[in-house]
Amino acid sequence: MAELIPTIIAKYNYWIYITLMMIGLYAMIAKNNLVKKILGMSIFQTAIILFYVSIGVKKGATIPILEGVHGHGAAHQAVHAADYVNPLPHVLMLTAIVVGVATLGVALALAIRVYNRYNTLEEDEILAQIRKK
Amino acid sequence: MSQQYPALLVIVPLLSAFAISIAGWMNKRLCFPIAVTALGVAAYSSIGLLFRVMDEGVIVYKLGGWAPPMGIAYYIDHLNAIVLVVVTIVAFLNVISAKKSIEQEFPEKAAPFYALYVLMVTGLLGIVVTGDAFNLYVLLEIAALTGYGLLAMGEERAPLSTLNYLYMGTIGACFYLLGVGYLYIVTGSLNMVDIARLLPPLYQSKAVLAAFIICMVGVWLKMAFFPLHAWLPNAYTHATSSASSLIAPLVTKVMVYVMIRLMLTIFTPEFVFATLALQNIVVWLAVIAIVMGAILALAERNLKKMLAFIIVAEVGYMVGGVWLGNRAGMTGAILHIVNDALMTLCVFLVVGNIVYKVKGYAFEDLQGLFRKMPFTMGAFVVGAMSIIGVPPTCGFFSKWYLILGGLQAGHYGFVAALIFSSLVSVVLFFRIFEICYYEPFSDHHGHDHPPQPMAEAPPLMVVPLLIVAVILILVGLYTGDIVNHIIKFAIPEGLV
Amino acid sequence: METITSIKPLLAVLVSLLVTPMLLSSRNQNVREGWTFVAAAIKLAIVASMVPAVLHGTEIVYTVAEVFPGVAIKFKVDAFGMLFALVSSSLWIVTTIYSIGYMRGLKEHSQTRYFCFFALALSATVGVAFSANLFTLYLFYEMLSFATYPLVAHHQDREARRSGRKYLLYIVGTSIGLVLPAMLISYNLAGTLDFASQGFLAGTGSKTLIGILLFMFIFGFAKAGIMPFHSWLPAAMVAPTPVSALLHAVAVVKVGVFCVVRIITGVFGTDLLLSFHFGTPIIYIASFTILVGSFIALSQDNLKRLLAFSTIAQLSYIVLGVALLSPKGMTGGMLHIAMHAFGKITLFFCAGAIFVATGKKNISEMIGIGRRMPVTLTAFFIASLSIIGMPPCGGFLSKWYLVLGTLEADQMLILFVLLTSSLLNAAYFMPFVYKAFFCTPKEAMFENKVQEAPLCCVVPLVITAFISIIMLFYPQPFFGLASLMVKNITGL
Amino acid sequence: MKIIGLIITIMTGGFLVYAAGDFPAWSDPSSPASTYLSPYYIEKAIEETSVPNIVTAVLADYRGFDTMFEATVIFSAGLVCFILLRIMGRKEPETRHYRHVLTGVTVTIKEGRKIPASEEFERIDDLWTPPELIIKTACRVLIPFLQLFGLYVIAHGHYSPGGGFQGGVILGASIILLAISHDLRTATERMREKVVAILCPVGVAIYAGTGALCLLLGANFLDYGALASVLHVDPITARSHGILMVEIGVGIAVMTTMIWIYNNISSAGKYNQGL
Repeated sequence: MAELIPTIIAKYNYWIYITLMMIGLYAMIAKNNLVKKILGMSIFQTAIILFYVSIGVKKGATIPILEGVHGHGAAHQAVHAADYVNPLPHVLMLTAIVVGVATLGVALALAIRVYNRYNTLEEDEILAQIRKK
Repeated sequence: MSQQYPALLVIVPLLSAFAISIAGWMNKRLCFPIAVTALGVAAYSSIGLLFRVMDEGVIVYKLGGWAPPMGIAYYIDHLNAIVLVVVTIVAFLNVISAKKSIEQEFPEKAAPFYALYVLMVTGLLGIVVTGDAFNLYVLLEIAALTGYGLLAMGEERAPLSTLNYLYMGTIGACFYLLGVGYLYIVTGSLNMVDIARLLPPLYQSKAVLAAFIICMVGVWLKMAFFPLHAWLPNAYTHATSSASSLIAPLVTKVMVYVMIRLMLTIFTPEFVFATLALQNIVVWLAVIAIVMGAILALAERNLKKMLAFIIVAEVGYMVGGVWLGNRAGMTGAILHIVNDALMTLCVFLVVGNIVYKVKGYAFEDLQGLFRKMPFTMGAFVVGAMSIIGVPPTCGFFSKWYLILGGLQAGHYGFVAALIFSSLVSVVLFFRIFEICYYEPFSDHHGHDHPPQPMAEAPPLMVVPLLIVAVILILVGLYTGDIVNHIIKFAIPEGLV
Repeated sequence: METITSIKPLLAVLVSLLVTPMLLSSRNQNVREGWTFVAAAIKLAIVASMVPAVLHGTEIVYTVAEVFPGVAIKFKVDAFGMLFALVSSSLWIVTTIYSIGYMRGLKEHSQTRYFCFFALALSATVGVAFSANLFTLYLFYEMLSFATYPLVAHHQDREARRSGRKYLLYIVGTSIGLVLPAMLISYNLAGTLDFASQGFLAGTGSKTLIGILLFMFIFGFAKAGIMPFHSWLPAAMVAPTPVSALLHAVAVVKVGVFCVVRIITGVFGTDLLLSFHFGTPIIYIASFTILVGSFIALSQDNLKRLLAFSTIAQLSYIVLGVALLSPKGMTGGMLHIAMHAFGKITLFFCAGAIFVATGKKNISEMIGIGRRMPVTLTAFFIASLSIIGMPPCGGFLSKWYLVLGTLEADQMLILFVLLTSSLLNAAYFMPFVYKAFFCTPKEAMFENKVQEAPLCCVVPLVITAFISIIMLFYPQPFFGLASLMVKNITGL
Repeated sequence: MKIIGLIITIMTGGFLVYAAGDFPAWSDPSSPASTYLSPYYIEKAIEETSVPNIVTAVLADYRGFDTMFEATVIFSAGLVCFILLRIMGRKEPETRHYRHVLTGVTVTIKEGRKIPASEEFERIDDLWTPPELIIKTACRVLIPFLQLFGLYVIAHGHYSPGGGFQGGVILGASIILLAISHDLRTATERMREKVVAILCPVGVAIYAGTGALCLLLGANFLDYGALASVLHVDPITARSHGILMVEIGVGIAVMTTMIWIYNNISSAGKYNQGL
């Protein structure tokens, strides 16, 4: 039990992303309004982005841009990896953000089409209309 | 030029999609020819690739010139070579028959439709070809987004059912992404073969187990495996016929391919079947999927929804076959990807023709179709025979391997489910044949009625359908060669 | 027993398959019937051309496609397959003539569809006859089921729809439900499905497994009309008479029995069954079917239903004969296929002729019809003699061998069953024939003006009646083939 | 439905927490992710691509194929919004609303007739919008600088945080600001729908085109080293220029897609009036 607390503290970024993700998941499943579901979805995606970015962090490392270096001449001094943050998760998450935007755009377009058709965004009213037909 | 096939395969459709959307604003008549040539080139290069793989084994294509773990690489082995050929041929045949029905339903939006169509095929080809786990997620999203676009173009309930599909699809894709993230944390690499090399010492760790389960749940959600299938029937029913006859045969099958790729390449069979205790549970889940898919299909009174539920049952076949864990089951599953794509394409093209001529796909609209549309219904009979599993057609042969796998693995529940679903599909299809066979005036002796004129769909829609029907029988007869030359090498020796 | 490979078996199967596009595209009736004739003649010629080779003991083999390891779509023409193919292709010509007369007599609708599915059914029948392994047999068995469904439901009215549904439920249900798993289990056990003279399942499975497999196969081939799965046959009588004549007297039911015999001899092998004593249960099932079938036939008023139940009973003779596992019994069983085919087809032709000429279906309305249609009714009398097994007709020969078989296998009870069933056969045929000819004047419902059915109907039934008489005196192609097959199996 | 949602969330949450047990602690430098691939990128990026910003180097060169499909995702999102919402064949609205600039009096004209364009009357949307002179002038001044900054972000991706996506979004935002501050009609006059709809695929085509160019020059797809023969420069700087070309393509694509999606969603496809 003694070493449990430090491990929990050492890994707090994982607990954050898990709670954020569960909020998103709950919203998507349980919420009745379609736009709220869309918001839940974007929270869900943002949680995963947070998770990925938190992988790349290194203690005492700066952002992965090499100052004072231009051109690829041999003159520059050797670069050692310890003092730069891991760039790969940032690249991946650039992609995931763009996917999130694209999915959000399409979802909103669909929501507009649904609203034009059923004049409501509440799921239970829509289902009632369908069942009535 | 031939060693550039892997790149040509994906880039030509991609560039032609941009060309189509630009041509859409310049002059519309160019769109269809560009789409057909692009898919023709893709089909040609995929067949060329298949033959190259058959004599050279695995082909690695380094994108951007970087060695695999640094850059992204294509891995083309026997497994995805044959899936590539199926995807390109299905897309090629379907775009030809889609022309007429799109001009009938969305004349002014034909150009963006073709662009989305070709983009979707690019996404699917990319998924099948790529060797990088994260790249597969990006392509998954392309296929999903263009799929939402194509499906939502349908009639008035389409946007709502596509929105539900979007929710489930996004959760699935994000779970897959999370799974890849877990793998990245513990191994540090994103390339599939590289991860497989780094994983063995970590087999016991909880993170790898979690990564596997999350990836599986994500992939199952995308392929509509039974408990997670709620989005499929509505999404495919309310879509336009040409969109659903592209998406229905391909998306679920490519996702099954992704599952097989995950299980065979990243988490090698030793991990999946030895260390994990999931095998029996998943096969029982597949049994439930098959049985429920068949029963729910029985309850439907409209043709497309019934076919959608049959797809859910077919997914149950494939997942069950893969998870049996023996060579016969795996061969049956891979063969079933090929056969099921062709069968579903044949049956959905028939629905497209019927909707084109009769404007309805409920059972009441199908009266007397054998006389009115003999060629379409002839192809429908071949497709139905293949789904039921009658020998000359290919459906029987993959079912044969699946049942054999079930017997060898001693999983009699799976065998019983397969037999049960064949019997149910006999009832399903003969219920429709009865309606189409007996003309509407069937209450008295069929004598005194003028035979209705033959109102067949236009040749541009019927010829691809007949080609698919012939392919169904040819693939059936050539099963021996397909299995011995291609599928035998696709399964690693580790699987007995 | 050397084997020669030649494409003839495949050609025999494909002839009637390739004629269907010609039928569909032919302009008028005569051209279409002409094509059917040509196809029938070619098919018989090909089949007959192989008879001398088979009689010399050679087997003709042809492989179409190697589908699974150890399983291929392969044809092998052996004596028993040749016997059945000869019967069905020769009767196809006769039935084509008959159906021309019948169809035109009643001005039936959509006759092109009728002839096409008829040709398809025949190609499937010959396919089953020539199949070299269980897989090819199952392939053509399924093709036959789906080709005959539109024929059974030809009239497209409510009754046809119900009987079509029942037909499918029994035939396809049992074939997918029982035969498919059984085939796969046996493939899993033995690794191959090719028919061997002593069967390929010898020594592979435990006694109970072999027993289960045997009964799955026997009840799986529902076309053989064995008791629990027989009620599709009377229901299928709603089809036009040529359909019931060829299909339900000859092609479809004979395929069922053919498959059962193939299973017993080719898959399990007589020695295996003898060692496990599985012969007796099959015999009891067969004799149960014979007795119950004959009793129900007694009470039938509709002529075609009577013939249907008599067919069910007669088929079980064949199964009984082979299940005796004694050489004489098997020869009698195989011979009965030919004898019963010619006899029963004549009876159905007569029923059809009566329907075309007078429109009557029930026996009670046919008192004194002999005066009006003497030729048809004499043919009916001869054929019924053949079915009962009386001397002047071929039926006697096969029944004789059956009785010898029972003696050989010293099954006294079965001897008693055979005799009583022959009596029952007489009991449901003779009263009708008597009333038709020797009725008292006041009962006679037809005045005595002779008015036969159209010539196209009468000529075929006279031919087949005549053949069934000759069969007793010169049974040569069939008897030779049957005894050759038994010699291959038992090695005597 | 709520209870099922709760159960599922709690189950997945518990499972994830259970699985997180094996993860390396946060920001510990010896975690596998930081010791396997990323040291190679950090040390070799400058030598192989002469791009100080390692993220851009990895984004556009090492994993350039990913980013190309990224731009395709953006393009397909724009296409889907267009295909779903856009109602072609713009029908003139029945009634038009005008406002006299000086006095603020609003005039409604029926049956589709309209006041000739003049300084006195300005056309307003159906939903009555108050005359906000301050916002309009402020935005008119601000937008050019916004676009300039956007271009800077794209061009300067090699040396500072930024690149195609970020620059493209800023440029897109500037046009959307125009649409919000004034109204959709002025924005669509400034950037015609046809121009936007063509520029979008052109942007991604630039990206894929550079890749195809490398293919034609004999190297693998997206291998910018092959551009050295075209750009008459040594292969390493050719990579840096290749990355710049690709970034420009992505910038165009992202800008036009943002505008396209905004136009379609805000006017629900009718293009007569936005938010």
